[in-house]
Amino acid sequence: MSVSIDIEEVVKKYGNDTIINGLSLHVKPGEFFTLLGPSGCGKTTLLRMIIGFNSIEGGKIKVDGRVVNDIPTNNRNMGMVFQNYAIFPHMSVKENVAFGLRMRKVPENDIDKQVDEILKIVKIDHLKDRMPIKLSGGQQQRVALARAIVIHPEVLLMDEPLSNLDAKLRVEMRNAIKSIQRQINITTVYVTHDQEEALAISDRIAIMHNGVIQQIDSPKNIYQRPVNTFVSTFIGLSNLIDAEISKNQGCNASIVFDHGYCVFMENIKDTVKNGQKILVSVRPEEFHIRSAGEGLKATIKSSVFLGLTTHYFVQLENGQDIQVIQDRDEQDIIPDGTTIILAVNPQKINVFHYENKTTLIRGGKE
Amino acid sequence: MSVSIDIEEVVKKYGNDTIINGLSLHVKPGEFFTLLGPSGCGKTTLLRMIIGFNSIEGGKIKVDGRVVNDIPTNNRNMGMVFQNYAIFPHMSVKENVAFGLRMRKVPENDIDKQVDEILKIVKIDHLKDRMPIKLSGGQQQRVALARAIVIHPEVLLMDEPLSNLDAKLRVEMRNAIKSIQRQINITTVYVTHDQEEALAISDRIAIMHNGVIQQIDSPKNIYQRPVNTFVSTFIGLSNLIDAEISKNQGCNASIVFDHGYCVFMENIKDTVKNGQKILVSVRPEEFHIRSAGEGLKATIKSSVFLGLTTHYFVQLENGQDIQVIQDRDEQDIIPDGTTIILAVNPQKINVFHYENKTTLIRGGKE
Amino acid sequence: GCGSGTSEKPKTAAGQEEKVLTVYTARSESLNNLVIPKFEKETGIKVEMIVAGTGALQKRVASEKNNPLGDILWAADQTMLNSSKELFMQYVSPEDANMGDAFKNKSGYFSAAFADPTVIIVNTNLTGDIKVDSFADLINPALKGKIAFGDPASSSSSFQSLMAMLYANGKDGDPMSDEAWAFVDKFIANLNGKMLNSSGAVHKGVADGEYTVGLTWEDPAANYVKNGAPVKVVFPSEGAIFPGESVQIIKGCKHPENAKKFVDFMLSQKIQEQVGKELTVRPLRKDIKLADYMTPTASIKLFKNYDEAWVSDNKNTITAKFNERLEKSMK
Amino acid sequence: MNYAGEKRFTIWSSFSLVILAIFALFIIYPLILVLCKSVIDPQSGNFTMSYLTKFFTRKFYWSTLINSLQVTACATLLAAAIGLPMAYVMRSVKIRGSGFLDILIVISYLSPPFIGAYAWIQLLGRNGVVTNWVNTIFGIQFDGIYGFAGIVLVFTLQSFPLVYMYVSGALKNLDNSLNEAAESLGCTGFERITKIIVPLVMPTLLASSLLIFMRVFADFGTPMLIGEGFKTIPVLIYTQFMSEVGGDDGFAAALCVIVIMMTILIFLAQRFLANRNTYSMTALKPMTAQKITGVKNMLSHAFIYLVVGLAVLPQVVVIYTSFLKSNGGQVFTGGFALQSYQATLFSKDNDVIWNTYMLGLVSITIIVVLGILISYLTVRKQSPLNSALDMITMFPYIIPGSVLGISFLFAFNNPPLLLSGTALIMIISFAIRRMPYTIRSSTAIIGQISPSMEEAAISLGATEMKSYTKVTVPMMMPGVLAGAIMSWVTVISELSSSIILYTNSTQTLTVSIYTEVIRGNYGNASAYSTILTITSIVSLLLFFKLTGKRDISI
Ligand SMILES: Nc1ncnc2c1ncn2[C@@H]1O[C@H](COP(=O)(O)OP(=O)(O)OP(=O)(O)O)[C@@H](O)[C@H]1O
Ligand SMILES: Nc1ncnc2c1ncn2[C@@H]1O[C@H](COP(=O)(O)OP(=O)(O)OP(=O)(O)O)[C@@H](O)[C@H]1O
Ligand SMILES: [Fe+3]
Ligand SMILES: [Mg+2]
Ligand SMILES: [Mg+2]
Repeated sequence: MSVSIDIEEVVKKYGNDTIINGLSLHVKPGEFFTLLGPSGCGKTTLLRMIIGFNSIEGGKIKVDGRVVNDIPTNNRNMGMVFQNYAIFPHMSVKENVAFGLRMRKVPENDIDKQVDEILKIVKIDHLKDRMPIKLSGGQQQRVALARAIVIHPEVLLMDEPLSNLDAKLRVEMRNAIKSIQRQINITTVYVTHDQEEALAISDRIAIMHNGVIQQIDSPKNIYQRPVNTFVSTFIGLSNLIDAEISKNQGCNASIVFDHGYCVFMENIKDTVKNGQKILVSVRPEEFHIRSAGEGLKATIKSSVFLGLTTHYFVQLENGQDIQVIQDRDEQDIIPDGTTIILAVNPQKINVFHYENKTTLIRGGKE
Repeated sequence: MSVSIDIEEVVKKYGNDTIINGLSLHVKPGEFFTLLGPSGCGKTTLLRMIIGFNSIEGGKIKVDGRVVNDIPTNNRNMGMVFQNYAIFPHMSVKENVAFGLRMRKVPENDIDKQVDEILKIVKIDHLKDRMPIKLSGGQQQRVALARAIVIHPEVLLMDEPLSNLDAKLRVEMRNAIKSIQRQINITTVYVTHDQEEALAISDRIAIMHNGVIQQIDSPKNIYQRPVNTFVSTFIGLSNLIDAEISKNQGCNASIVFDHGYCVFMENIKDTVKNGQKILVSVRPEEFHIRSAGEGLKATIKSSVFLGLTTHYFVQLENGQDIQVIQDRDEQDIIPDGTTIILAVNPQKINVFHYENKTTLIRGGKE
Repeated sequence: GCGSGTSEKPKTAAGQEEKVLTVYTARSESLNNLVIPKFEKETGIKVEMIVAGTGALQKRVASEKNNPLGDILWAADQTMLNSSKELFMQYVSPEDANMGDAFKNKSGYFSAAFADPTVIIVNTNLTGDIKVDSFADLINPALKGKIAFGDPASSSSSFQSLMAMLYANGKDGDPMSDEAWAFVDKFIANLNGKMLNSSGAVHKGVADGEYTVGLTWEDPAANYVKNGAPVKVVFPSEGAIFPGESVQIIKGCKHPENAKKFVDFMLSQKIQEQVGKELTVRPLRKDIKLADYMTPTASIKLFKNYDEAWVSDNKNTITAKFNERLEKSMK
Repeated sequence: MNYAGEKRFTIWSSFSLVILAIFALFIIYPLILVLCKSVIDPQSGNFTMSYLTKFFTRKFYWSTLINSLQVTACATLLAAAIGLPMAYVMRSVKIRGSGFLDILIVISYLSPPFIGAYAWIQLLGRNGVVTNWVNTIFGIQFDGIYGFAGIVLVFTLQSFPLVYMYVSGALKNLDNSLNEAAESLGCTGFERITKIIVPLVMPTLLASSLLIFMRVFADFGTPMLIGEGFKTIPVLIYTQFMSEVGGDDGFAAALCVIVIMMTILIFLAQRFLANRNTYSMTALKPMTAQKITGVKNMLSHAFIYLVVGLAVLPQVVVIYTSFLKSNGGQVFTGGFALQSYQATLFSKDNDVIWNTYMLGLVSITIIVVLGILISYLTVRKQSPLNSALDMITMFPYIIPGSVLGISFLFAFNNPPLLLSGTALIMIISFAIRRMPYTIRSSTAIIGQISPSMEEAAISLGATEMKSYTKVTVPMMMPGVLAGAIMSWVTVISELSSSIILYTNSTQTLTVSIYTEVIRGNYGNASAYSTILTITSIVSLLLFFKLTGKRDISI
């Protein structure tokens, strides 16, 4: 019963600005699909095109194989949570949530039941009869969420639906969303700026940049095997360090950092050449801090305690500033000014072409 | 030149609902003070009382020792970033940001310079002449931020100013905010729902719940030594596990979990009695997963990959569900169903009174 | 204190009045256009005309009585104004002697200059073979709902028509007799609930073919005839009322001397003659010739026992009685 | 909104007091003079209830009140039922020539006194062009638009532009994402109007309905011309006050009291409802007109063009009439000629045009400045003083213009307030009579604006005054302009009080139209009316040019 969404070469222009230029993607039936990308990259615009609020200047959007470009929104059976909530100011919380059900002519009894249920899930059942103006920001956002979910649409579009909730509630809500989504198998397109959320909740993630999809992949692959430096630096923190390929014919390649630290790589593409300049991406938490041995020599400039972990701002010998994250398990906070040795794990690092910034790791898509 | 803020026994009522009932706190000059609390706990309300948009039903607010209850907002020299942005829709980005400077009669040249500068900091200088209607959610939020910061007020109040930005930008912005705040030494009250942000940016944090301050402390103390179970479970994840005190007269106490796992504690208050029921709070990342030895026996139910770490949903022998977080360093993901042993580090755990939920750790404030 | 008592009398240094005169006029445009420019030219006095309905002008004069802004009220007649004499200045023009006997300024306030008898206006396209010669014809069921009649409680012309009707049907010409009012009842029934609220709508309505007949006064009706509209003027065979439309000086006005000149001018031979020759109002000076499209005054039957003073004194009683009849006709 | 410093005496309190003083002088004082008459016996000078008793015991009189209420209720409902969808369609659908249509709609509100209703008689009277045409084609005996139905028709077509303008302004402030949210929840176009749009623009709808209600309730021109036996209370008042036969001032004053009481009741009801239904929004994304296709597009166009066509019909007829050849301006002899223009434009002195616009401009300036202030005070600075202000400013709208004119003459004809005969008295009467348009629409719009905008400005260091002028006022502009345009259009077509107050040097175009009409010279009247229409179109175009607005209800 769940539907697929195909976006084929769509174009969106605002006046003369082309925001999206020939974007394509496929969302599988029942999939939880997340759009991730920097502010202003076109996420909201794309969602609005799917539901039909934005005109489409080119290309097609298909739902279950049927082109919907010309179907009016109210016939598309899609639900949407708006970035600015868009709660009806003239209706109480309950009426807001019941609105979609009323439109669907659900019997009054059932409406009450379903509204009560969803309000409990989003934890605002005690505010049932409040008017929106008397709600806090997070409460409003939850009304918007409940309103979109309660109608069990075929397609659910959510634009940063949890951005104004506290961490704990956000985790609860995202679990609730995920379980409802699974239960009734709604094809869902989700926009968030919270990477942890994206990684935790999504079946697949699309990373967008300037209206262009950079990578579509499972959360794990996106995180571990970014296809280019944009994805690598956008998802989680990544330090990009200059290095060179060292390759004797026939055998696998190594990477050599400035000052000679050399790491043997098993998964580098065969196309690389000896001496080729590359960018090595190392996540801050992938560094092992040592006091001596093989590795990049560095000095600790400052540190920030972040509860679970500690962030170090570190300077390499070549002058590059990088960040290193150390778990709470390891020693107490290392004082500023200490010289350390940073080692990397060849399985966990990524290597990119110096010029076009795409991955040089085998199996990584380009 | 920076000012302190004293809030003394303030009361806020909406009609018959008392939202805040006699809240007091002190913000030091130049301090970066963060309010953290669940959605609807009264954070926005408190900010609005400080700046003077909400009436005060009781108590006093002092700035630099002077009661400001009756001073009109525009004479308070406070800046505010609103949760709903409150951008002037009829002014371009530039005009929005310049507004406060104009009001201060800054010469036109300087205005241009300062606006350009701040727009660069918040990375929307290319959108200078856009009207707000043509901005994405995150871009709007950055306008609001720039507008409040550019006037360099004595007190800066920010209500979730970064909630609609992507993770990377959020880190950049919070660093920018922090460095501006330091540079000109603005006393800042900040509301966020992002704990990491709160921990990273704040000098001190106040945890609010239902209009009541639970704890005011440095980020580290808040995280490591929560005064009660609310704070402990609100900030970061905490598993609360039942246990008992075992204490032979004179010497220090141990805690004994169900099934006999016993941990010797050095920092428990002397007032505890042998056999007293307690709650032990253990953060998911504080568990050591072992395959054998001393510890709590548990079974892995499921796991989620979260990039930096892996979350395990685990069931203890006594049936309680708890969460455990393992670093990427440790082994590959442990399969569901595996039986494990969980050990705790006595230095890192917290112990609370079973009934009134307050801390039993020495030095922890109550 | 009223304005006239203060020192700022608009007199020039020589003790002469400013050469201006403010005239409140409800008279027809043709009359204004003929008379006013002539007056200005002859006397060098600039006339400022305030043109409005009779009622509005009367009200204006009354409201301004502490500080009159107008000099001349050129509207209404003695019947209507007698009850508010105190608003006007007494003045009998030297020309008064030359006026017809019935139209001499006996009160001292109101100088009747022209007359506008009550008439029936008939649309010749619509009457077909319905005979309309008299008031009696107006209760013909064939005319039911086709009669244009104004509200006698507010329109002076309709009031005069009502008076004519009452005199025509009263027992022995007694307008307050039951017979008179019985006729009014029938007339009201034949109006079929239609009563116009503006006297202008009566003749305009008939001329436009909205109504077949209307009760109005001669000037506009004759003017339509003159301009070629499909209407004719009928003097009801029972008789007509012949009110002397007067001109009066407002008490305490700023330019009494100019105003007097204006009154004199109205009654002068030259003007009376010219109006008689060119327009559709009847001059009241003795021995003035009328234009040939006008019904000769001699052939108009008047009510012998018409008593202007009585009508003037009793107009409120009459309108109240009419309203009562009207109310009774409503279910 | 609650400011900490609210309780103290601020600049706003002094504004309130000054404005209140102005209104007390120019409304309360003259009114009291008039209203005293309603309960004082002119002979004995004693208190009497006889006038009121007379009204309520005689069906002849009280039936006019019933008539008025019926006509008013019908016309108000119909006007709202037409104006609202018009505004919605024009805002949401791209209509060809919408800018032009907007002007036509405004112009149709500028119904020249008397002549507008007369144009309907020419079309739909017993001998009307359309009547004859319909009667011959269908062989029926349609008896013209006289009476109840006709009055309702004319009032409706005359009034819907007000709803249209106001609602259009309010829609501009409505956040489109609410619309979209409804649509995503499965709400169809029509339901969206009833469930979302109407409730959200309710304050504006109520405000405009109130104005229509009061305007229709107090209008005597139309029922006077086409009412025939159907008498409404304003006609009764007018005829009592303006009677040529000796009306009864006391009774007329009592009638005024009744009308004023009625309208105060309506006003209070409206305020009660509007206050309960005000929702602030901030339209970062207002509705934009979309191109649509197919049947919907055709229906939208058909609806708009039909209504606008009907509404401007009287104007067209009047313009047409102005070019007809006639005898003495009364009897049209067939054929066309410019004689009416010769008789008006070229032969008489044309100060009337200048007067109309000069007086109008001064008045509209006063109206806009005070209107914006008053609406702000009454919405954002709620206090008993400002509530009183809100109510009092509606009085001049309620009171029949002629009554107001007379009361002005009465009150300001003595030193030290010797104003009668001056241009000032005309301006004051224009300004206070037509201000409610601007006040109502501004008040409605201000309720929609989220207070957080002002708060933001204040937090940036703006004084309340600055935040008001720099932020609130610009954001109010759609509503203010909607009202100001209506004020403007009605100022330059004001008649009923100017007819009492004008002098030769302050005669306006409408007075000229009126004076021509009352002596039956419809040719000249039409010519004047055409001049009024055309010059006001020009004034509107000029206004948009100067303010850089492209569509009229911005
Ligand atoms: N005008 C009002 N009338 C009545 N209750 C209100 C009003 N405004 C807010 N509240 C209630 O007061 C409480 C505190 O609101 P506030 O906006 O301060 O919360 P908050 O801590 O900022 O929450 P969030 O993180 O969701 O923005 C909420 O429960 C809210 O429902
Ligand atoms: N009506 C418009 N006219 C012109 N440009 C627009 C309009 N609406 C949005 N844009 C621009 O299009 C781009 C994409 O906007 P969109 O709202 O889709 O961003 P987004 O990815 O949702 O960002 P955010 O995370 O900040 O909400 C932005 O650069 C924005 O400035
Ligand atoms: Fe967030
Ligand atoms: Mg967005
Ligand atoms: Mg909040």
